Amino acid sequence: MNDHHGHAPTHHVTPLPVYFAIFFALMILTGITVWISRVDLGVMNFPVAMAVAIVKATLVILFFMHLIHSTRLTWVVVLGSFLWLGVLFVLIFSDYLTRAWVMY
Amino acid sequence: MRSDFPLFPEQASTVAPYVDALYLFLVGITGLVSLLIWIAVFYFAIKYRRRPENELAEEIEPPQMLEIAWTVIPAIIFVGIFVAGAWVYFHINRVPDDALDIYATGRQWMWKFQHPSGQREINTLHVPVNRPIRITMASEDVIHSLWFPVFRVKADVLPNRYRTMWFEATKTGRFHIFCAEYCGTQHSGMIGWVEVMEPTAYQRWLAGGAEGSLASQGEKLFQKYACHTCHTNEATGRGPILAGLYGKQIQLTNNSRVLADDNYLRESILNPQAKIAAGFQPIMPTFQGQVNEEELIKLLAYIRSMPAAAPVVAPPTASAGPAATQNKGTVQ
Amino acid sequence: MSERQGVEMQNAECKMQKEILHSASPDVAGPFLHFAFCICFSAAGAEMTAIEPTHEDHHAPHPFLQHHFEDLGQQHEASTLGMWMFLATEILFFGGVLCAYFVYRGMYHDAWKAGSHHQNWMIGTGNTAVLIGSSLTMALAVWAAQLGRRKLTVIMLTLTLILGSVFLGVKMYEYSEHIHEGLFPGKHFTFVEHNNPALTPGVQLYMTFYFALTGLHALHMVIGAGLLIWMIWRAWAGHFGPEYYGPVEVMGLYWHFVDIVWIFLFPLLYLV
Amino acid sequence: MTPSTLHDVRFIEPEKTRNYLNEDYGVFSWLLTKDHKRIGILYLLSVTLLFFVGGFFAFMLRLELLTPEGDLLTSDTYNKFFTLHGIVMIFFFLIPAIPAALGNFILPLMLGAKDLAFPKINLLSWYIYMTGAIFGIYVIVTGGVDTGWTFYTPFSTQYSNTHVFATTLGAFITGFSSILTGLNFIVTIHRMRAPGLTWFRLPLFVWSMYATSLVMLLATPVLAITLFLLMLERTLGVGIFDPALGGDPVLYQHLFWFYSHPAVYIMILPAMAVISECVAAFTRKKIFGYKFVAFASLAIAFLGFLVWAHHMFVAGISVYSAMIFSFLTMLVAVPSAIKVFNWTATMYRASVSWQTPMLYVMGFIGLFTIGGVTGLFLGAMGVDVHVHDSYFVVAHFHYIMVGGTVMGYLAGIHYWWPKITGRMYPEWWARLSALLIFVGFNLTFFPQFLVGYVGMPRRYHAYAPEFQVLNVLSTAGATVLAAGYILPMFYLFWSLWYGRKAGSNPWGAVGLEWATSSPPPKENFHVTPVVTWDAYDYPAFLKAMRETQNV
Ligand code: HEA
Ligand code: HEA
Ligand code: HEC
Ligand code: CUA
Ligand SMILES: [Cu+2]
Repeated sequence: MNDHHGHAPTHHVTPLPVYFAIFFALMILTGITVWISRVDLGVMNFPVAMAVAIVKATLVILFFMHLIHSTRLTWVVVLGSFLWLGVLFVLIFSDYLTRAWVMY
Repeated sequence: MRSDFPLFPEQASTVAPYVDALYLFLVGITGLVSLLIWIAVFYFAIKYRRRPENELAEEIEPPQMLEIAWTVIPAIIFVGIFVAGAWVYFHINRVPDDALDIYATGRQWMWKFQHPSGQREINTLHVPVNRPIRITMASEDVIHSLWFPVFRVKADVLPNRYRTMWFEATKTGRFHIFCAEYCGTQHSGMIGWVEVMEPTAYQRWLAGGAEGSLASQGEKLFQKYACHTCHTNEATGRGPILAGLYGKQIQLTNNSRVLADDNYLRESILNPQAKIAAGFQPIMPTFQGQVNEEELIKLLAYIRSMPAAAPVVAPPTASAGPAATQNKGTVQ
Repeated sequence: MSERQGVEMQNAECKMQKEILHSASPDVAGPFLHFAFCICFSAAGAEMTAIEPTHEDHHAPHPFLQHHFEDLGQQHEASTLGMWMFLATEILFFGGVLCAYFVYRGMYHDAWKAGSHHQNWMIGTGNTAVLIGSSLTMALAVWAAQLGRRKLTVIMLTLTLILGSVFLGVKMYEYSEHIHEGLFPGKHFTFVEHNNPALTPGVQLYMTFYFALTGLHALHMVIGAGLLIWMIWRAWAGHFGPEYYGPVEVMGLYWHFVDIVWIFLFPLLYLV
Repeated sequence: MTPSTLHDVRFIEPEKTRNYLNEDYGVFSWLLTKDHKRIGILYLLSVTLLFFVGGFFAFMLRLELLTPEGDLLTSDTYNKFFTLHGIVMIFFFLIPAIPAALGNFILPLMLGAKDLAFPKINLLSWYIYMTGAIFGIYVIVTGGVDTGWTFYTPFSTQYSNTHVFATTLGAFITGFSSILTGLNFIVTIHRMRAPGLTWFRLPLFVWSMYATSLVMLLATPVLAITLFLLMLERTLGVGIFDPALGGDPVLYQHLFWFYSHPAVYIMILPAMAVISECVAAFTRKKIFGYKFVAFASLAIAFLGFLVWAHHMFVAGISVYSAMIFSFLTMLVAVPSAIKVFNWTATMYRASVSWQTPMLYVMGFIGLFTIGGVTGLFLGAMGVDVHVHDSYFVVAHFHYIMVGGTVMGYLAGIHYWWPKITGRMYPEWWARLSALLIFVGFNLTFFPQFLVGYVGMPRRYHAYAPEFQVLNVLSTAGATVLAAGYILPMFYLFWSLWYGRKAGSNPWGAVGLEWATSSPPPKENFHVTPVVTWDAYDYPAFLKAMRETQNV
């Protein structure tokens, strides 16, 4: 349906404190990544670093990019594109990770 | 123009009947359904052609059941096709345990084959009938693809990596070999013949003038390249003991383990720094550019043939690991 | 030629001039590929940010409403949706290289570690902070534009530009160091040298990915900087207000996205 | 802008003399136009031109293959010709053909919009396309390229000494034009629909274009980055995909097919879009199972992303992974089957007209079915091991791309010709050429299935003598086919001046594009349409038409 007709962009204005809070969160998370990389967690180093990066990206997308106040369609676009990226990764790795399997 | 021309390839291997059966099954089922569709299209197009009395089409409510039926039934048929196809594919990839090893090297634009007994040949391959043959192959330059249409098998031949394929010929005779992956100017000239012979004839052919078995040729190279200076049969050598190495799990310095298969041996010789066996220094020089594909095959044949028995103190590398997986087809 | 046609021709020419004016995009020129990229991206940006003051309009309530839209709401939503869609393609664009990166990281695990030792993680951390800071100022610029605070918008956009340039400057410095050390991929960068533990094939691959990934990222930054200059000009000229701030918002989406890419590149390249 | 009633929107035929063609004159009014209709025509001309360039190469290939020996062309020339044939046909003809030419023209009309959401991006996409095409032409003129359209490494990066860089750059650039087209379509479909035009009132053309655009948007960037890495590797001599330098050539294939398999749906979905429109218009019926067909398009777009490695069953991927891909390949065939069944069922108890577009529709259904089911043969791994890279594959994709998409393209051109130009094409000649194309096509490509299964590899300049008979048939067919393709050039051109005047709705079809004059005015509609009816609502439409005529 035409959900768009007849209104000017009366969009949500995010209050300033939110922006600053997110900024500090991002800075702290950056610190955490760096710190984590200095200590040896064995195989866990990499997943942790990625997890932190994902959290940071999520914060940016939700608040700096206003996804949280956006239409459902925008959510679909964002989640959809990560889903597609997931398809690329998962299916390519389905090859690389099973190549060494022995066949009986 | 020739008057006799084949419309179907000869069946000359154990897997060919399976492939053909699957193919004909597919021709049958899809042909049937397609035929029904064309008949329907033409029948409707003629029966309901536009005439003054049917200017206005009749509106019919599509029955939901019909939609579901022609979604689900094809889906079931398709999954059936998948299962059959996968089954045949498995058959094509699962190398029998008692296969005879032959090595193939592809290069622009010829095929080189090496038999374990040392025979080499170019663009022709002699094999015995009724005996599973495993071909281990690599390319010296670009990707090629070894295709035996009468055996219904084909596999891409990759640079810097060993792959295997197998077949068991069921008919004697002379059949085409094609390169099926585009590889440059003379791609269409990268063809040859496979001669399937009676076992006795094959033995006779083998006896004709070889310079000793692959392994013994490999042993000479092992001396020539001075591998033996480091890889001695004593645990005190600078390099790991290679005897009995093949098919074992190897402990590496970075805490992971790898299976010592052809590809691992290949990498160890050409790019020794990539994976370092635990307990050793990364001092082995690279032989990239010195050892060519064919020599590599000989070296590998030699390493594989080294008896595992001699030293009791196994290298720290080859401690655990299941019984030799040597003859199981690894998925490459 | 009939009189009408003559007038028509004049119109066409006049339009062409306007067209040329409008499509002139403030980019840094560079080698061809770079150039093609810039045209493509910034022109796309230009469209979504809907610059064209209408001339052939019959019912325009607002000077920046394009003739084929019904109203500003529709136009705003179209341009933000367009930018999100564009970012979706960007995700897959970077995703492709990242995928290759991960495959080789799996294959050459040790080399990746060795390679990352060529990076100075402290510089990397500092630069990450700079970029996150620029994201903050960008967000604030959108905020200011939404409230119609012209000066603040200009200031925030300018700050964003400055921080972005600092980031690029530091990157430049890092590149020059690497090139100095002979780590830039090239013909000399061959397999035969692999007995040099600093440059095994794995490390070479790592460096290749380093330059490909950061290079693409920097290219996006350069384009972003071009768009920023233009936004600053528009904000200065007072184009934006609570009614119409789409261009700043869309610019922000782009800028934050580039930031997100870096958020991933930083641990992947510096902190392996 | 007062919304009009159902009545006047659909039957009004304003005797306006001004339309998008005579609104402005001069070269620049075309080269700088932002009117989607004119851009559509720019695309139409350029893709058709490149079709004939690609066709020329095809014709030379067939001539060479008349005899087993490589006598007409040298092997290098032959290799360049099939490469250029593939590249021109795929990147410069088939991918933009229906979406960018017909889609551009028709989509906004169908939506009741004045233009696409981003008219300047639309024009830009044509310029990007032309830039890419110029690289293509440059390559053709300066000596060609011989990697095959798939650019497999390491041949393309280390061994080929032809113009690989310029070609990949051309393909890379064109990629951005399809990204921008896709982006434009999606935003337009979401944001620019006429009042009352809900999702389930959209013509299936729009659904299919939407699905196509999704694929363009999400697959093309991966091709771009892959070609970018390839160019990097070729110029800098690094080893991203080169095994001699530590890279993995199979990874290249993964990334390439991640784009190129979905790309085959970029090629077929728009043809399906045209077919849906034509089936409805020439049977005067609502498409059977409208919603199923609509969702089938989306299902194809999504599932199409999950099957790419079926091109790599013998390339050295893991057996287990191959199984997953084979399974998913079977799933992606289901929505195609749904479409075929529904089109066929639409003809049941219909009022079938035998005009040219409908002939193409019947051709499409027949040939696409053959092409599609042979795709199942290829998806069944056991058979693919044997027929991979043989003429069986060549036959498969020509059945779909030529028998399917090119037929769809021609159907669309004939169907919308009166709307685009305001003139009718000559029916008799059009039917003749449709017949020639159908016969010539089957004669060309059916023998290739046989010769492929017997064992003839593709990309072979010279072949074993026992394959000759089938190849002669194929070459003979190509000659007939060529005649069939050249014919429309003449009669369509002729019709621009001498064709019968069309009127706004010559087929009596439903759809907003028929509710405006032919050719349409510059901003598409004289009054903004308000939609109160479903797509293909023929009964109501025809009843209303009779009433208006009686009044
Ligand atoms: C428009 C282009 C297009 C389309 C739509 C398709 C559609 C399909 N393709 Fe095709 N394909 C190509 C273009 C296309 N292909 C090209 C260009 C290549 C070669 C590339 C190269 O190497 O150069 C190729 C190669 C190719 C391969 C690799 C072959 C090889 O190299 O070894 C495979 C393997 O699975 C495959 C499968 C399929 C399948 C399963 C479909 C399915 O989507 C088809 C689905 C349709 C149907 C199934 C028909 C309708 C169904 C019915 C009427 C139901 C009735 C049937 C039953 C109930 C049994 N294709
Ligand atoms: C849209 C895609 C498309 C289209 C429309 C076509 C159309 C045709 N193709 Fe194409 N083809 C491909 C896509 C396409 N092809 C691809 C992707 C490949 C794989 C490439 C690769 O391996 O890399 C391929 C490969 C391919 C081969 C295999 C080459 C090989 O592997 O060695 C052959 C062989 O017969 C062939 C033939 C034809 C023919 C006869 C037509 C006919 O339908 C064309 C008919 C049109 C004409 C004939 C034009 C008419 C005009 C003229 C004839 C005037 C010309 C002037 C003079 C003769 C002076 N094609
Ligand atoms: C300078 C001494 C030296 C020479 C000469 C040498 N090697 Fe090695 N080789 C080593 C050492 C040390 C290792 C263990 C460290 C490693 O994995 O790189 C090794 C490992 C190997 C391995 C892997 C074994 C395992 O347990 O992981 C193989 C296979 C091998 N060498 C074969 C050869 C062959 C074949 C040659 C001759 C062409 C050769 N080597 C020459 C020192 C040498
Ligand atoms: Cu070797 Cu083709
Ligand atoms: Cu495919």
